[in-house]
Amino acid sequence: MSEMTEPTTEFEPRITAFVCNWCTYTGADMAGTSRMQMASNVRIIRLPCTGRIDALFIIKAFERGADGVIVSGCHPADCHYTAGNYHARRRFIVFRELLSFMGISNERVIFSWVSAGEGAKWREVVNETVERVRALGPFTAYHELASRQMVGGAYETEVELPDVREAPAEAGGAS
Amino acid sequence: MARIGVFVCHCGENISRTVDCSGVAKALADHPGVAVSMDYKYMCSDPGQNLVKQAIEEHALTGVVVAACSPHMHEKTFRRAASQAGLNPFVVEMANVREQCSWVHEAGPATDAKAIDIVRTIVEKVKNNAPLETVRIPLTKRALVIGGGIAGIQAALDIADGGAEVVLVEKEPSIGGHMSQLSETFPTLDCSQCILTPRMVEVYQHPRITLYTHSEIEAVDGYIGNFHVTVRKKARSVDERLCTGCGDCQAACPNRKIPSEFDAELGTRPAIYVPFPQAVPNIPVLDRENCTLFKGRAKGREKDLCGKCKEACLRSAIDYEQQDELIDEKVGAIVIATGFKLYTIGREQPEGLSGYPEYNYGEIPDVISGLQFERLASASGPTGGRIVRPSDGTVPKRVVFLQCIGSRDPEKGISYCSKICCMYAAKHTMLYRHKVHDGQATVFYMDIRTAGKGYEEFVRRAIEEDGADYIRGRVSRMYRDGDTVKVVGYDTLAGEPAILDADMVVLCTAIRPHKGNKNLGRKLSVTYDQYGFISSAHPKLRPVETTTAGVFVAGACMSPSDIPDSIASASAAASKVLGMFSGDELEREPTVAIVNERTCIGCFNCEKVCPYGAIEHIDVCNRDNEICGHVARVLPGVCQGCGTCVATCPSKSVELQGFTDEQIFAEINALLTW
Amino acid sequence: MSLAYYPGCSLHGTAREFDESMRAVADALGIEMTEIDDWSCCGASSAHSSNHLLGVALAARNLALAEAEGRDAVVAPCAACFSRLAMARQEVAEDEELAASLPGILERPFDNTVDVLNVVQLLLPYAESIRELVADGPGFSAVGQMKVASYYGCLLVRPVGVAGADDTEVPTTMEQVASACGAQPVAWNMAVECCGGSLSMSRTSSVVRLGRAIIDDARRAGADAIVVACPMCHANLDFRQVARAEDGGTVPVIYLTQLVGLALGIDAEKLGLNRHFVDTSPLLVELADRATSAEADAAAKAAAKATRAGAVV
Amino acid sequence: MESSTLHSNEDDIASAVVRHQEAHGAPHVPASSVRMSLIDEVYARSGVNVRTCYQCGKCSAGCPMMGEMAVRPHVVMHLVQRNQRAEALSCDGIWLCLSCETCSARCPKSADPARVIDTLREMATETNPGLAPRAIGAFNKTFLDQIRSKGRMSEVGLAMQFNLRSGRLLQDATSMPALVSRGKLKINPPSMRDIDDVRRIFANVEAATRDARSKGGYR
Repeated sequence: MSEMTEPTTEFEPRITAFVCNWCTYTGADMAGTSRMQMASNVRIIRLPCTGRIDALFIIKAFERGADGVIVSGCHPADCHYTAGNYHARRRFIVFRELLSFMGISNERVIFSWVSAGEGAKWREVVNETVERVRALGPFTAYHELASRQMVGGAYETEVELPDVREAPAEAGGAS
Repeated sequence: MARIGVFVCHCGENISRTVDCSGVAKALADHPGVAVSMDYKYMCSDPGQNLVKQAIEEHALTGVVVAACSPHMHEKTFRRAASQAGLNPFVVEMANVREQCSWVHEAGPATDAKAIDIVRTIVEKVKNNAPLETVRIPLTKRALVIGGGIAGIQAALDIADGGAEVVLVEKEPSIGGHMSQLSETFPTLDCSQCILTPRMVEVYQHPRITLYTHSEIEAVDGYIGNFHVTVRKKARSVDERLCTGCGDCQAACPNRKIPSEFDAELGTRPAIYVPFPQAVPNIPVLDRENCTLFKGRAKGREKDLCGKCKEACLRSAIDYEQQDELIDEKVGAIVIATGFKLYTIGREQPEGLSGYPEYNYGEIPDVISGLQFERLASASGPTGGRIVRPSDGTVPKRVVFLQCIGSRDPEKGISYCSKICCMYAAKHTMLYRHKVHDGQATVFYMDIRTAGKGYEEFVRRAIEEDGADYIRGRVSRMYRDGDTVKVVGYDTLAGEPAILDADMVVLCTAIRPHKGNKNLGRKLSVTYDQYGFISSAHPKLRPVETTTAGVFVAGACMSPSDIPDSIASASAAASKVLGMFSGDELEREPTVAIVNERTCIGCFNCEKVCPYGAIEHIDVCNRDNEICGHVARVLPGVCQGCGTCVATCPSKSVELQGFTDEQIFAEINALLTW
Repeated sequence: MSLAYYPGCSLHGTAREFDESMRAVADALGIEMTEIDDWSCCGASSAHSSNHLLGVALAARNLALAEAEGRDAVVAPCAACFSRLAMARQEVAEDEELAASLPGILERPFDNTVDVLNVVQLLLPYAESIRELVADGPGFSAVGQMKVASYYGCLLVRPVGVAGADDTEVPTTMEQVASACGAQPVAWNMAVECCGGSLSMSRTSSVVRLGRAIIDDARRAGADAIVVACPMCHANLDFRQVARAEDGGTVPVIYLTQLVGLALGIDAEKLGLNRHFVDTSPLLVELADRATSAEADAAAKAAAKATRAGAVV
Repeated sequence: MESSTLHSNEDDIASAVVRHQEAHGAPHVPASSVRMSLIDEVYARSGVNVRTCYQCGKCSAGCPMMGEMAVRPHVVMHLVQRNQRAEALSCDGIWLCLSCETCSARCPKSADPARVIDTLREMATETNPGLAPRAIGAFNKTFLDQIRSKGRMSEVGLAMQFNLRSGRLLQDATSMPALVSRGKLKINPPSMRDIDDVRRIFANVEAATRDARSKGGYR
């Protein structure tokens, strides 16, 4: 059976995916209706359009412990809002340089186009990203920052933050 | 404190087969802010929805999260149920644990953990959801129809019959469009004038239709429900209120040799003219370019050289001083129905197209276009319906028709098929046979396309009963040979050359959109394709809507269409307009952007990225009421909620309701708290 | 504009008169052209039919030679040579791989900077000066009476984008030069129909059939002569027609350069007009008569007008 | 990933053709070990995508030699589309073609029949020079031999050799005197000096063609 059910001694990366509602989210749904099995490391956050994705979301994801981020939306010219994906593309070309400056390697952020009909392609993006980030290992650069941030941080959330995760040996995941 | 209800669905066993639904419900029960958390076999069933309603009342819930299928499936269902229980629908969200979790993973701790994460994310988001009211924008229940061909006429009549007012603007002196130039129409061969003229009169007499002919659209701004249109009513030099259409002025006009546009340059008309007998309105127009008096004035002569029409008019309706008039109209919806024009094979072509040098660029007198043949065959035509050769007026005994002239010819710049030529060519062979019994019609074709109702039978009748001779192959060259035309073609089925001497050749030239579509598209921010046809919002599912809300499209300005297509798309556009006008106000999803006008610095980056032009400039006044700056404001009616402006705003002054930064950060934080 | 001259193989043999009249007209109009030193055959249709690259290479060698001599353009009177040189030039311009490999094949540098002109393209800019020179000449010249059918054939107007003609089906450049000479172009239908070109030897029957259709149409259009600008067209319309004279009348076929030469007053002998198979001398005599009678009519009419004006006063 | 060298060149070539075609918008060609289809070989050699031809017959209608051809230009195009290699390379249509470009000038689909026929002639000469009708084959061979031997073509030499090779010993002999009297028969026209330069071009072209054929995958 797939490697997911092996004993989780291996590092299980945590991936956040920012996807557009009209194309990639619907593509992910289509992968569901076709019962396409894929890695379960990815958590999807739905936005109306990739144009809506602020670069801060990606950095916040890494700050809060993500090991990899996927950004995926409509193919050029398919955007439901005609031009949202073009603005996103332009914005993220510039953002990539900023990433390395902020200590996040470009390998950890994956940009892709997945249309509403490309369920198979979404599975590929998920599985490939999980394998690629697994090879890169956990992203620990921001962990201390994250814990300090929570205590006096701007974004107070009512959730009590359990202790910060140890090194990769103790795999996260279980609730 | 938030009081959120979490409802985990089994979906029969679609979810519960790989996700421990009760475990997820239990896990969420003690999540801060969750007032009640339960699971049930079929949440979307009536009992399931009643569970939600009871929980809302019992626990005075401030938010609901249904962990089940994709929001695209049942978000509307649960939002409607919640609003029936008195809860604002926009604090209800779906957590997608079926398509994006149970269906794509095997049972196991990782899958359960993912399900819990998904639900927790949406719970955190809902905590930050604000109750929203649907956006209501005022609506002017008047529609503007641009173009008075059969599509424009049909749309105007349908909308007006539906109770709304219509402003119909037509560039030519009379409505009727190309259909009024036709003799008979396929596949029924009923006379075009007989089925069109009543509709034209109906438009003229309709109490709710305001008709502007000899007029064009000067400018359009505003947005759905609130368009502000400026119509340029070009000077007719005739006072419409006084003129009775008696025709004395036309009879008196000495300058009668002007080629008639209506007769496709086959006939002539006087300087002051009504294009055709059944014109609506039956009020002449003075063609100032060709009128001797105006040409004299243009050259600066003080004494007018003519004035015969004015003298002949007993009601002194002729007014040489009449100027163009700019009229403002407020409308709620616009239907573009600007129709088509025909490709000509001549030397001068708009860029990207080329003519037919191999057919001598159409400089052979007896080589005419399909529309010119229609005029010859039409009773109101220049020859009174007699099919004769334009060169010497004799009756042609051998007429050759050439299909696909321009169409399906990428080398000439047009690769599409114009759809109507196969049918009207067959019709022409019939009309010709009915009028010239011993005449022989030959048609050079590649593939005959007759997909409409009764179309195939119609063409077969032309071949089998009326004896049209169909040759499969294209013509390589045509040249004048004495007073006949040598047609050098080939018969690919017989494998033999087909070189004919024709008395007259009719070219079935391609349908082209009007040049005006381009700047009309710019005025209405409507897109058009590489040929200039107006693009619809979705070619299959939203054919008569455009990407601009409130602007619809009908007839041949979208793509080559025959009369049934034009009527169908016109009525479809009309039904869309009437649907829009059904309420007193326009209701729109509230997921629109809102500008915080206190922090907005007026850089208008948002305006640059907004694909819909939904940003408005608002004056900001200081204490002594002088304008000291501008800030942005989002027009709720036009904004479609894409959120690009939110991510672009340098001062974070714009928020997209339903997807605010608060909500997104809450989701991120919920996902990655340990 | 420094011009190279590429005569091609036929201008030393069967098309001598084209070469002679070309040089005479060039001198008269002050056009300097220098023959490319050690030029070679362009390969015509046999080369590109058997190997496309060979066709390009043989033609390109001559372009490379002209380039080495620092020429701006090369004039190729023979339409076939013109077409091969122009085709080579265009293919090299559009295909980088070919442009990179060709110098190796030619074993000489080649940057494809030389332009290619046919006779019509050469003479067109001089049409005004020809018109002025003709105006100084005798008022009613023989050429002024000549009705000419301009025959382009195929390679002066096609392939599209290579031949650089003003129109592929309804060209007017030769008519412009002819009317500058005072001749009267006639409207006819076979201006761009092919004369049979390369099959002249291997399938003469076809060439005669094609030539016959062209000659008949010229006669139907009332042309006194057909003007050509290609030795193959000339051979197929002049030499091949006479060989089968019995099946219909013939029409004198002259080169455009000979027409311009006549208009400029250069004597027929020097232009090689006596080398044609269809004898041109009877035509020249008849045109001279027409000119004199036209002159006489004009004089008579002028006199009559003067008397009528005299009578009125 | 560096592609393994054991790769047969079929796949490289086919993918090269595919990349080339996709760049030019032509349909995708499945890589297969079967010999390259005629339509793909014509594409690889000339860049013309014969699939665009929709058999409208306009080329045959305007072809000056159509009346004398058994297989006319649009049928030649169809043979290429139907992968009828033997028929296409042995038909008379490709040899009676005058290369007058009328067909390609008027073709509505830029299927360039003239270039396709020229390519088929080249392929026919490569597979078997005997395929050409005797007189036309003789003319072309004599013409090229003249250039190879003298750098320039002398009409007298061409006529004599052609007559010998084509077996029409006395063709145009009767007009010999008329040609001489008009000074049109130059027995020895000015000859070229560096004839080897031309011969080397012939050799280099042959070499370049061989390696193009192997690289392009059409044998």
